[in-house]
Amino acid sequence: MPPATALLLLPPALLALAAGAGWCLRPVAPHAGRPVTAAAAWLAIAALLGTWFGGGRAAQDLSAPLPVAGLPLVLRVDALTVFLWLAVLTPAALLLTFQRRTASRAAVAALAAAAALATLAAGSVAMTAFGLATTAGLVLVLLRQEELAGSGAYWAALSGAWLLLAWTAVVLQVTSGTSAYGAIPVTALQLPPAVLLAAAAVLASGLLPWRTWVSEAWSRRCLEAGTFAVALLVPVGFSPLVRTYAVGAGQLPSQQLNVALVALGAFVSLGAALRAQSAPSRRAFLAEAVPLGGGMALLGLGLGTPLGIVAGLACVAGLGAAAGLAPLSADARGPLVAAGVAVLVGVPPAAVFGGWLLAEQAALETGTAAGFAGLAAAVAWVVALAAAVRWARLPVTAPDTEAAPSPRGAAAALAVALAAGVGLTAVLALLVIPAAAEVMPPTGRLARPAVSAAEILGAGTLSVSTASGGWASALLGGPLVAIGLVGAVVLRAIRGRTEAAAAIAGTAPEPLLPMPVTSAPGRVVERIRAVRLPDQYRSLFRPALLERAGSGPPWFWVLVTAALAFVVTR
Amino acid sequence: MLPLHLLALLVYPGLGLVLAVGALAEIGAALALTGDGFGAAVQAPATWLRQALRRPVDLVPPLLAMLAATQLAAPLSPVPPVERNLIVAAVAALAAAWLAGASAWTAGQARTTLLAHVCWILALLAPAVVSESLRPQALGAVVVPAALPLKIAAGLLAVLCLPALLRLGEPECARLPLWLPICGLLVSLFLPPAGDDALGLLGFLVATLVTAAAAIALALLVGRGALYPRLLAPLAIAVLAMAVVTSVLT
Amino acid sequence: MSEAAAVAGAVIAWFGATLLAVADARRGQSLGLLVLTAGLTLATGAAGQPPLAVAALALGGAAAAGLRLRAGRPGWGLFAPGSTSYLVGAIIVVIGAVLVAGSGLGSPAGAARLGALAVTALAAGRVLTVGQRWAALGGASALALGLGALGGATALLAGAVVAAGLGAIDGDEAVEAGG
Amino acid sequence: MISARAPLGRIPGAPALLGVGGVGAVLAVLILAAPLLPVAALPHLTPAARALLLASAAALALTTVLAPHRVARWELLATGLGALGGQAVLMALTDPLAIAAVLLLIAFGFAARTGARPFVERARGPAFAALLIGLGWAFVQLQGAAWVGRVGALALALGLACAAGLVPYLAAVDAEEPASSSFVAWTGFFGPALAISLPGRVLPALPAGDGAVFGATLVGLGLVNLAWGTIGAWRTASDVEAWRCSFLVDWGLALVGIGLFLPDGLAGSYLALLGIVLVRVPLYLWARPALLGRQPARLNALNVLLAVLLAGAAPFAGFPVRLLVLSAATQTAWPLAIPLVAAMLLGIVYSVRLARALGSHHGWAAVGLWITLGFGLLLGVAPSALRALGGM
Repeated sequence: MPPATALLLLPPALLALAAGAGWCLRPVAPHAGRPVTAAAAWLAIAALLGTWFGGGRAAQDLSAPLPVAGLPLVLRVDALTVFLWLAVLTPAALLLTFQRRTASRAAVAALAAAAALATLAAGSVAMTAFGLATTAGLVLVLLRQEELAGSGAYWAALSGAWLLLAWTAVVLQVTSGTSAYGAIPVTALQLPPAVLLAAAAVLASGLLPWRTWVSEAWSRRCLEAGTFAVALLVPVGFSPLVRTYAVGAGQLPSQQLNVALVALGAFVSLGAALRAQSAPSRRAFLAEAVPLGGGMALLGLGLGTPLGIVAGLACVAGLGAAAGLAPLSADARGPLVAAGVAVLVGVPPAAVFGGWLLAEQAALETGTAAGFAGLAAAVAWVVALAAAVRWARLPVTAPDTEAAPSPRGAAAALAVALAAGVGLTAVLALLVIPAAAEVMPPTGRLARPAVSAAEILGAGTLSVSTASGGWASALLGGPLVAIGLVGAVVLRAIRGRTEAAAAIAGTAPEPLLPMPVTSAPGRVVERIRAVRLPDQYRSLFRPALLERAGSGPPWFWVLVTAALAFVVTR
Repeated sequence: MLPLHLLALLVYPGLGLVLAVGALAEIGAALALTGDGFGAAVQAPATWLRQALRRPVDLVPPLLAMLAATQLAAPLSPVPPVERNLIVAAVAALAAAWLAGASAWTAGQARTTLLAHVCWILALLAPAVVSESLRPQALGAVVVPAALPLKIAAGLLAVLCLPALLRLGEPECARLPLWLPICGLLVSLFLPPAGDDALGLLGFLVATLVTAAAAIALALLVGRGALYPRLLAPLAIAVLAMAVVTSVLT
Repeated sequence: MSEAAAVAGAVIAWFGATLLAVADARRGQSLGLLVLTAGLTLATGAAGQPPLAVAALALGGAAAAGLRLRAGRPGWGLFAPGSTSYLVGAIIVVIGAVLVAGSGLGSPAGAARLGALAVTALAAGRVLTVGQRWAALGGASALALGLGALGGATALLAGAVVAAGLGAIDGDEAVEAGG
Repeated sequence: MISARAPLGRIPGAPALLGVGGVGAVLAVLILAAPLLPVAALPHLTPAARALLLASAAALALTTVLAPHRVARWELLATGLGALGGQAVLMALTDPLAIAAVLLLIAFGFAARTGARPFVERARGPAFAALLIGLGWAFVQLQGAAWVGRVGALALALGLACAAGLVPYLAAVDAEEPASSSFVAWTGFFGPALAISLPGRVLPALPAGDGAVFGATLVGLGLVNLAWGTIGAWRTASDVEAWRCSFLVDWGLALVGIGLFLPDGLAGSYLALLGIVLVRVPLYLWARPALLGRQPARLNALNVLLAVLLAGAAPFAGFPVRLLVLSAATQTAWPLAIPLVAAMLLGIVYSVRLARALGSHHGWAAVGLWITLGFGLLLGVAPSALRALGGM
């Protein structure tokens, strides 16, 4: 393997090394785990940017001579991998730096992050399934280390996801002889495997209109492990769905699947917004930040147009920012936290806003039907804004750590989100558009790139400009942030330091909109659990009898054998 | 490019125009709604300056209003038309509207406001979905006969939403920065764009102030009646239905 | 000639298995084992199986019969109350065996297989229905011999060794209680 | 660690036990080393059988030395060596009738050991299996009517399930019974040996129609055991029963893999059987103290990793098994993969329960658990090497 190529694997390697170091250092330096893993995460980001942008940005397929789990070990480091790595590494680095963790938990967290990066670089569906299962397993250890309860929904969803991926890999292997993204013939991507891939993504990223494991992660007493899981696994869940476009030469096998994904995306956003506006606590509100962005991302990705894919990936970037910002804003107070909450619900000019704006534009440009889905997403956006205002009146959950969370974490995460929003044009030009181009190859006789920067970025300006509208993120958003900061400093100098409005303790204000179906999924689960065989039929079905059949003379065995013999002789 | 955008944010059609139009509209609103007489009404803008800007967070509504104002189809705006966006304006204006009234938050009032916000966004976006554009000036210029009924109905709904949107029933709401972005956006979307000259600018300002006056008049008309908010939802549904029909026809 | 010997062997084996099934004491069980071993030996020998394997079967069966005398109720215990079901079973087994393998009756091998099938079925019935350790072990030895007689040299040798090996297992109930 | 240091003298039948152990060890070594010895008469093992025998030896060494026991280690070693010899003979014999006969000897020999259930009851299952295999093979060999051959093929498949103590031939479970006298000896030790060797012995002799019956029966039994195991392990009130059901799940996958007669399926079943011997059985032995209430059930970090292993998730043993069995099912008829995936998903529900039932171990017992986890990791990460070792 050439050294330049090997350098691309530095990020996961650094995290794995840090995990090992943190684990080994426990006896001698019990507090060393956290700084070591945090430093490794930031170093990984630096190394990734350095090696990718310094190395010509060429896609690399790395294959190992030895198979893993009986599967050929193929890793693909291309623009999409780099983008998704950054979407995972940025919140992971923030959380590893600012969340309180013991050395052992920090080590497991770093190892899980390394596994997540390896999963994102997987070159085949089968390897993605292997990686997802491994990451999910490590995250389960992290969750259970922290708190025994509250990981059932997570484990079920992630297991379903990797099983579906494994099944897809098998179907592709059987129909086309390979499950490697780069080698599957376009004709092999029929509807069934595409649906399975999409279903796996939906389960892994919690993209359902009702409360999924992503929101459940916030109902735990301690937030560290759950929110870290969200930061790692939600982007990982999106990767097979995005890669599906690469397999299908830039499109899904059926338009109906596009429509279904777009509709699901809109419903996911609406569901999250409605839950957010009826949240009983601040944590419950923050729990919906990622599902809200996830729905918008799915809406964009489901459109299947070049702008849709770009918008979807931009939403994933915003989602990464939200996954870092929300946990660091939890249980804290002050203007920074309020600003953070505003950013989470898509107030300009942050990264979340940029992604959602592009998703809306992409929906509008795709056609009227998609436009109406965009309309639904816009309504979700408006409801989320209302929920953010209600947030200020929600009771603060007692912090699970000894000291209140450090505002520096929230400040850093906010800075990242704002910087990504102001520099949206750069993010799109350098990361998102190349990533989208990876999955949308040139088509047509002219071999013109399907995703062209000229159609998304304003020519000769620093603004985003598509057919339906534009947004000068740097020229308007940048000055706006600067003016806001200066204004805040001046105002503080004039008015002096005033206390932030304290949250109203005790009960939460009533929801803005009634939520009649909120508890429906829970009720369904309860109903299923409550299903019992009626007493009068119990005597007909007693599994224990099957065991007792072997205690006396085995007439039952003889009977079963005779019955089967009768069946096979018919 | 940056100086022009700074000019747009801080002077025209940004902060400067936002404060000017806001001050005029606030005086009008105070005269019409509180009936304290001209002397007290003139004090309204100063009261906003004194009471609505205490904490750094209070700066957010004017900042967002500035941003929303830059997106309007205002004549002679330094922001190039291709960089303007209805969604940027709408989201910034709605966020500003929420924050402006945040201090006087009650669940009942918030419900009405949310209903108005949802109806307003539907009114703004339904024509945009049909004409597949988010550029305010492009939407304002749409005169396709088949799309006109929808445009008129959406415009009517948008105007009806104004009293709730601007919280005209709440004296303590710091709405001064909201008048231009909200009323100006309606003018940008539902009236043909004015020319890039002094006359056009005058026309735009007059239209914006007339829209503001209409909002005040509506507020006077509906008062605190419970019927008003209930009217918005059916109208919004009707607008949606018209949008669907229009999209099928065109 | 060999056909007649094979058929005779089969009949003797079936009779021995029936004796084993209706025996409720150690001597009757050993007698049954001996008779069925003799019958199987005659039948397999007539069917042309390798003499060494046939001899091994005879030795194994004899050893099992001898070793089974160590435990169990004293006496012959033939046709004790409760034997009727085994007698009926013995008749049904003959019918069943003829249904399955009757077509081979014309050849010595077929007749030997018929006898072995009858022994296997009756011995299995014994193993699966008795409650005493010694009786089950006796039935298991017979089952091993029957299974061995169904096959060739390897099966015959295995059946013989297993029958003898099973005979070596203590059939005393006290061992189980103690254990 | 619960371990009685019983002196030789006081164990009933100690000399016999030592003799059985010695004979078993000699047989196992002889059969393993047969290819290297100049004696042509010695039976040879297939590569897969050799791999399973080695795996069994490794599991025996691990559990004898490090697992918590109530019986003396020397006694466990002697019993284990005897079982190893029996396993070697079962896999080395080529004639199914001889296999059936040896099965009888093993059945009654193991039933003669101390146990909570009566002797006859413990011997009945394998004896019935010997009958089914013997009669089945005899029927298949008969040149009679077609239905006789089909019944023979059915009996052979049922015999395999019966020998392993699977549904519908489940034996009663008594928590107090020593593992070597319980269902584990058959479900976790001799059953896999038969599953590795018997199909290879009988299939070449089966006509196409009878082969189809044999395969279909195995697939059917596999699905039934998969369903019974997953639902049972999830719903049953007893942790011991849950553990037994988890064995049924592995067996379900293995039977489906064998029954499909495809290279992927056979490889999957081979790995599943190795997993039972190398991972599932040792873990069950480690769980015994907690199952008997002598240790509280816990869920520490190691247990959570073991829960991941027991759920069949990567990077552990179950992952390649699931992938290969799904592949074989999809190649045969894709709808067959639906119940398989459903069962695999349900499988994760009980994995945490089983892991909790392992309790927490310290010192050498913990080292043993880590080694078992390592076996699981080896099976999960490097199945290709193990497949090569088993000629798959």
